[in-house]
Amino acid sequence: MNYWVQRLTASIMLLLAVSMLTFGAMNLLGDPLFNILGPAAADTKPESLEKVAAAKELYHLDRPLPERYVRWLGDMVTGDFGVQFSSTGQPPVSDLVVERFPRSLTLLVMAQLLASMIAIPWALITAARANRPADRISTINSFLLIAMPNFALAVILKYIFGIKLGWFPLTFKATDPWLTRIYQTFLPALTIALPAAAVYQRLLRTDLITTLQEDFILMARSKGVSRRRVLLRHALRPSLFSFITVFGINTGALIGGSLIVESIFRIPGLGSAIVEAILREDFPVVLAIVMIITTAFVIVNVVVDIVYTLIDPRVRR
Amino acid sequence: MTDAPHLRPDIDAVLRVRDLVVDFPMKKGQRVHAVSGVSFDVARGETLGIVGESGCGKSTTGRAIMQMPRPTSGSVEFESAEMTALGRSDLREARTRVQMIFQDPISSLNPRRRVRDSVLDPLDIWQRGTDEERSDRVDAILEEVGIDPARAHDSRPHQFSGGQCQRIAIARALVLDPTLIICDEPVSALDVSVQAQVLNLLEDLKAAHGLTMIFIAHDLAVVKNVSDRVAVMYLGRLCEIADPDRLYARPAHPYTRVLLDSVPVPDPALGRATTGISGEPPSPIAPPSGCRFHPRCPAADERCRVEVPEMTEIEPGHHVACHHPLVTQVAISS
Amino acid sequence: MSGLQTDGRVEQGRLLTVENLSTTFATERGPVRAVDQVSLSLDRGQALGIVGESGSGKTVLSRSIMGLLPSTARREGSIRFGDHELLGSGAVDMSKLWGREMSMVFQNPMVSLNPVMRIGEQIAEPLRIHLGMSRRDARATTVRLLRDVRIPEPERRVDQYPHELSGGMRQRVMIAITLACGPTLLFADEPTTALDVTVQAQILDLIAEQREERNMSVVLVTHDLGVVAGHTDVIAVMYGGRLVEVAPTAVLFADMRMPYTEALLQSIPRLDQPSHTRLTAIPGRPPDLLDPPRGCAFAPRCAFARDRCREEAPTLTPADNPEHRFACWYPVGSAEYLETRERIASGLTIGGRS
Amino acid sequence: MSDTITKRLGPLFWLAVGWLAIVSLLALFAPWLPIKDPDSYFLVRGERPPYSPSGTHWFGTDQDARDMFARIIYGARVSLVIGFVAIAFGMVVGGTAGIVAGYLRGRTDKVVSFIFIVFLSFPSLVLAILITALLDRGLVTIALTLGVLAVAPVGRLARATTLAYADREFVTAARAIGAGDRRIIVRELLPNVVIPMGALALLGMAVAIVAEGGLAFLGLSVEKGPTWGKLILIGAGSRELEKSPWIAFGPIIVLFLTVLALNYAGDRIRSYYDVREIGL
Amino acid sequence: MKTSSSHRSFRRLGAVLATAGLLVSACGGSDDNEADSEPAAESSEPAAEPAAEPAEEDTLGETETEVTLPPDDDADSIFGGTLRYGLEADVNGLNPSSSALAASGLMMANAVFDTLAVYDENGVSTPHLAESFTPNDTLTTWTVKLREGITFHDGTPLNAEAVLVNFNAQRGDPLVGLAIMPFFPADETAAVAVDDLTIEFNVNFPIADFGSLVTGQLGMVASPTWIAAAKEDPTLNQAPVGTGAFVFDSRSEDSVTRFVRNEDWWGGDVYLDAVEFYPVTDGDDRNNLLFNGDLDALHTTNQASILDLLDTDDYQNIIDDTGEESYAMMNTAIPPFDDIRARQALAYATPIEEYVELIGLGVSRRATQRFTPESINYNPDLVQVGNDPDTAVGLVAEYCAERGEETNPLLGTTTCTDGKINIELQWSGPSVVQTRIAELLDEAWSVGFNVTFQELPQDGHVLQTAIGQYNVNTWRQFGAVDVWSDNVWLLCATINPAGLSLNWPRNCDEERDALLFQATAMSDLEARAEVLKQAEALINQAFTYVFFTHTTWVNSFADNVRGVCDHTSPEGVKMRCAVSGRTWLSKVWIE
Repeated sequence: MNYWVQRLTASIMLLLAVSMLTFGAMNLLGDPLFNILGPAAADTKPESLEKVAAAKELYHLDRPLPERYVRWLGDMVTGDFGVQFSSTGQPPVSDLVVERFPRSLTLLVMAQLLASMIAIPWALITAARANRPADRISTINSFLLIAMPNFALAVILKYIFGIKLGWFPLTFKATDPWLTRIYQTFLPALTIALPAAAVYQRLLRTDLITTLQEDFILMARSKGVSRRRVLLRHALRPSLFSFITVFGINTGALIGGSLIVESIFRIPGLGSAIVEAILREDFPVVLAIVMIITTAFVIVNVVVDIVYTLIDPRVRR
Repeated sequence: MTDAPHLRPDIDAVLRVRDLVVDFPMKKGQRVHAVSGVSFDVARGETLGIVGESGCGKSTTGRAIMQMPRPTSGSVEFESAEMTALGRSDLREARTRVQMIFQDPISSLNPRRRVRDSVLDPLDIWQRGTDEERSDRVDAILEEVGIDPARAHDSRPHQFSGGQCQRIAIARALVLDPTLIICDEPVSALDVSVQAQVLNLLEDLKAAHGLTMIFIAHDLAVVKNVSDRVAVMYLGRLCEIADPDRLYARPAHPYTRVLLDSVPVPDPALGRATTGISGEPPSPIAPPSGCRFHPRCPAADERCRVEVPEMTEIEPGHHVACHHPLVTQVAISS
Repeated sequence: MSGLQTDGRVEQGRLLTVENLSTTFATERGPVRAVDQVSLSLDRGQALGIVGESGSGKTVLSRSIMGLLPSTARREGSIRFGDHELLGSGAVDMSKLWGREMSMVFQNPMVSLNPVMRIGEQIAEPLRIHLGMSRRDARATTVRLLRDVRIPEPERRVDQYPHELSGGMRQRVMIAITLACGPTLLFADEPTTALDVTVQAQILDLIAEQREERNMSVVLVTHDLGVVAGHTDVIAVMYGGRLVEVAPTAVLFADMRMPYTEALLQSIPRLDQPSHTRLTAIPGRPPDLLDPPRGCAFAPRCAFARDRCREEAPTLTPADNPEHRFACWYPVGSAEYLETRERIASGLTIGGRS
Repeated sequence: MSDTITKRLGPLFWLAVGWLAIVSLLALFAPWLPIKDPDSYFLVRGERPPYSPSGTHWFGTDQDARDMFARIIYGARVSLVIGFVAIAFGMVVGGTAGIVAGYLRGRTDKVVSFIFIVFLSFPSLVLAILITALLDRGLVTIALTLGVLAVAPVGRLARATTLAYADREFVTAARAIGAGDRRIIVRELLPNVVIPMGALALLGMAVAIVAEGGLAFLGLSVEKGPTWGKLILIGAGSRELEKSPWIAFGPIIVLFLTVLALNYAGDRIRSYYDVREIGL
Repeated sequence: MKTSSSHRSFRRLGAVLATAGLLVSACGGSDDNEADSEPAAESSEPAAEPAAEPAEEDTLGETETEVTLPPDDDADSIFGGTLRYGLEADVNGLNPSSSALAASGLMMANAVFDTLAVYDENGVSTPHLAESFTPNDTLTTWTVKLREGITFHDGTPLNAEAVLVNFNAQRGDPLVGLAIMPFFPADETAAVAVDDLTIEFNVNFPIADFGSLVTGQLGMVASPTWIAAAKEDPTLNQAPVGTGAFVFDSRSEDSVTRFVRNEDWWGGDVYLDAVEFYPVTDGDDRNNLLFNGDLDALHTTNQASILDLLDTDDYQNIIDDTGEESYAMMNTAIPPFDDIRARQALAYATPIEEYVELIGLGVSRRATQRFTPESINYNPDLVQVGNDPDTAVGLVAEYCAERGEETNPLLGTTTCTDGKINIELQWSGPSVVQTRIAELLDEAWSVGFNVTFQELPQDGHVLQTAIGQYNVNTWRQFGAVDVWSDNVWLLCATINPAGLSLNWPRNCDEERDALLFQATAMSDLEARAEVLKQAEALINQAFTYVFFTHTTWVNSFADNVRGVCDHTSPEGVKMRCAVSGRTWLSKVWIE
């Protein structure tokens, strides 16, 4: 129990640190007024100055940075992400998040699922045939995939499956039925999934091979357990650690990758939203999305910890 | 706590350890009581053997003498200086006169450095003599431990066998001319045929350099072979201390007895004694009360459960910490 | 291949016959012949000790017999288990023997049990695979086995994981697993090296006791002459992948012929020697199997070696006692041996090392 | 010694090193090479660009009739500088912090590790966008931004490696002979940490080069001059892919081979020294 | 089945709203002409959408508008079906009084709102929601009478009060208001309700055709109830309420906006069940969706996409390049371009031919002035200089010798280094095409200029331009149908040295001002054309703009879409089919 309290404290500290970093960086480097007021922000006419003052007051931009941070934090903790810094009214940030988040989540979940679905059988097969030709070829393949930048892979997949073969649509339509959207998300998800699968496969394969050299595997074999059963029943579970750890850590990297992939495949998700928001210096949106991403990262890693305890009795506390 | 009657105030002691306690913090606020009130002394030129099973605190004792880490409490008096009270730089200086040899010869040498540099390093740090003198000294020491200095000059540890690495580690320990050498399981990672070489080497060097030595090992026969005095440890406590011939012939502590009975003798003619002991040492996180051996001891009674036995001398130079010391003689005849 | 089924068990007499067994590993730096032309045999109920230093091939030998080798290994020769030739049997056929007819206790109990499976499952696994037991029967049998290997509170232990047990307990669990299907041949590969000396004695006693109870044959692989002395009927000494001396235990200790065996015994400090007894160290180090010496593998380190030893490898030949075989041109007690010894004693020369 | 290295690292390793050397040399000496001007418009009257690969334009031209081969070489200048500066920064800052934290442990370690975790759980690309969007898009800014992002991963590896070695007995032995902290870090730990760090540096360089491409796709790469990311971007539109795939695929292949070579070389070095480590 | 009625003569029509608000707010509406591959739904060039043109009987066939339409057949219009329309970008709101509506926004707004006036087939403004427009003698007061019995989708009646609410909301909006203010007095006399259906508008200077002012965003009338509600709850800006042929149904930003048929539209039957607008920023993706049948129609300014559309026979393309012009624009307020020699040098160095070839792709025509050759206002004597590096180098040398030591306040360096003028080129991005343009210009300009790049997000680009923080930038603007709307970019009065100027180059020419005011008040188009030609010559001589091309708009419809150009005013006057990328869908049906 103590451990989980510690864990929670660390997570909260982490979220605080990330939010301070973001908040500080944006407020020190950017000036959101223009996006609220338009050209009047730079005007020196008295009425413009009045507007600037009014906007500053409205968005609390006239307050010192720490106070703004605390104010923002207080709102956020109560679930209020504030309003967008926008020239057209003040739509709540949560509207944007509610609309975009499911798309990004679908993409990411699909990518991770695809990656795992590819990586686990692939690793099992290659580990069982370690250093035989099939394994060597697969090692080369995974190496090539890992070296492939996601945008390049996106371009290649788009070229092959979207343009030459025409199997997948190149656009995402939010109004399409659920299933069609999944279909539309497939190619971008695959773009994210393939290199991730290669990373997972390499890790899992290495760990499986290490595990297969463990004495307890020999022990299992010497009991007369079949190779297949040894692989699935004895070797797989204890080999999952690095895979699961990296699965968790990778979530962060994949979110970054999905930013680019969303932009290439034009999925209006959190990725494109945050890029836009940063360019427009729409601070509340940036903060909200950064917090969502970081929270997701923290949650995934807590889940990873829970999964640890499920698969390995040794780490149970 | 202990008044330690087994300490010898009248000898020329290189090292006096009193009431040494080493605790390690663990998760959840627990503490590992690795060493709990150990006292002993080592006379100049003597070899003290410390023997015991894994987890008994023998290695921790060795390192605590070096103040790596500093002990939780107790006193370590080395050549009349109180090690536990020394400041950083004094301690650094004092450590040069105490050296350690470790169990794993390969990991005790830096894999990325040429082995000769590893031996030369101590001299460099302390700027002993000129460059040339240092170089000569290193070559001489390497020769002495049986390593070709030329080969050592451009080879790295992985190019040597385990036995050779241990020789190099010994050379490094000797190059500063220490007073005391602490050997922590120096031969247990070596093959039996190589083990004898290293043991012989240690004996020779000890004689040649007039070293004082603490020899820590789990192998009773090895400890007996090299020691002038043997201390038996169990779960962080000292059970018994005596000169080896006495101790091995007439173990007074039931635990010592069990240990000796358990050692397989390479002679089928001698047959096998049944040990009459079951189980394994409990965890040092929550050691048993009273005599720590009492849960496994055939002779244990209520007193053992409650009262920590004190060291008592049962014959000259033979001390035991037991409420019911054995008096019968164990026959190990040759 | 159904002949490998367990009907027709050897109840007494010759259980295992190994002839000219060689095992070669393909490594990056070339082939390594870890076991070289080994022949030996074992009767039902007998305990064989295989003794040697690390790298002598003792572990590979036991695994070669059992067939538990990595795919880079190649075996030649013949291994007959009862009536069945094991060499050339596929893994599927072997896995029918494994656990049921022959099983193996490994060196380190800390890593030889699956850390993520309950120990009950691990013991029950061979029961269910080989004997087709129901879950409930298997559990009952498991509890009985745990009791047999002296594990207290077996009903509670079956549901524990290995990390909840001490090293000695784990080794007992491992023995329980190996005993589960009542094998006729038990390999014990350094079963006590990782254990403390007091526990080691308990485990060795347990194996001995179970052997007697079940009339099981045991192959005890160890580097410790002390361990084999008290627990085996026959001892085979290995050096450089070869058998150098084989003899009934008592005969060996009373009349060892191979200088290596002798040197090995003399280099070990003994409890019954007084302190500071000078040990007779064997110079040099074990041979490099990638580039083994011509002739007798021990010759470069042997005080008694002569030119012939360095040229020609001796074969295993019987001594006076036909059950005692050794591979040495100038064995202990021979005229040449005595002559050399004389010279060493008089401090003239020391042979063997050039 | 060098002979064994040559053999043990394998021919592919040297192929990878060779490729990297070629790319680096081409990039370094680009202005003096007999290649076309990367900024010139080689319009052919009556023919609408992009022109497909030919004898005159080995990699074809882009929509503006600029020579792709020359542009890829000039793009390498930017990409390699970014990769190098970024990872050098990461190595110096992250490596130092990681080693010190791993060696000193205690509070220093806790603080440094926490900073690493913060940076690691912050989606790095978001941070890169944040900095480049709010500051400027000069070569130095982008390279240093990516350098800042390299600090945490490099530091974490340095810390972990240091921790692993700091427990070894040779460190205890060094302390026993009276070596000071600085000496132990520099003489005992650094040589051991440097190898995995070096391997990571190669991988990190690849990551930085790829990151530049990612930024280019978001329109945030270096403002002036060709970069590999920008070159791929201008060829990545549906129409360009369909009608003139060479615009995207030329730089993709070069970028991919470079990243592959960096990854492979890093991997080989690491496994080579891992093998040594085991003492085979 | 189809005849290509190319060069069918249309009068120039145009959007009315000449507003800075439009520019700056383009964050939502993409009026990006060539950007084809932007990551964000952001557009690249701040095109001023505006523009107007005389709405007089300018009957001379001067447009380059080209339409490929099926012949009028006798088939009866069929009810039903949903039309899917691909837009260049999404907007961030659909409120005519606060959102900046560019082509994409206006396209959607056209479905839900009606304008007070529309352009007829000949480009003359004709009443629509209004019944009539009547001026006073001095052309400074215009009386607008509304039709009776029209209600908004929410049931609110259309009356003078509603129009006033809209007008005042627009005027009061910080963005939209900017563009209106120059024309009207600042007080409440600007618009007065005379009776329930009549409003009087007072303007600052004589305007010959007031109706054309209210054919675009300014003429859209939204429900006053909704405007009030949207002020309280800005999210309502996404759910517009007008009088139009379609009723707002649903909207998902950056994804789709859907409108359904207004069953009792005052303008008559509406055939389509629904229209759906899909923003697809990539021109080629948008084309592919049309080709794959995922869209029924689209609009585009992407030259490469236009080429593809023209390659196929299966689509009805409405082509129009009478709208804005693309050009480079220089800031005359600060060195170096406060010196005409520097401006001339840049113009001479500019690679216009390469621009037309590589960026225009043969689709967009080279521009020398605001008007296309077909326009009555076209001044054939004008030449846009360019592709003359030698002259440029000479001018640069002259400039640097004389003023090379001065400071370029933008860069903080001297105006010249090593005999070249230091300048910053600013454009809006990220955009692949804009980057290509910048590189193209840089390559040619480098004979006499050290060019620093400054890519800004679109709004930042507009802001920097508006406050005069630039040397030279790429821009898109002009080509208003009612020429006087363009005045706002050209007059001395719109220069504000201390802040925002709508006269971006901050170039004041009293003589030119006089000509422009004169033209605005003229009804005789021929005579007016002569005045405008003189004004155009002055623009040319000022060297503040380096004209590149006339922007080409194409609206493309699948061949089963009918009635694309069938909208008429209540009086039966046929309306202009398309204006700068936007069309009307009220009479469209699907076969």
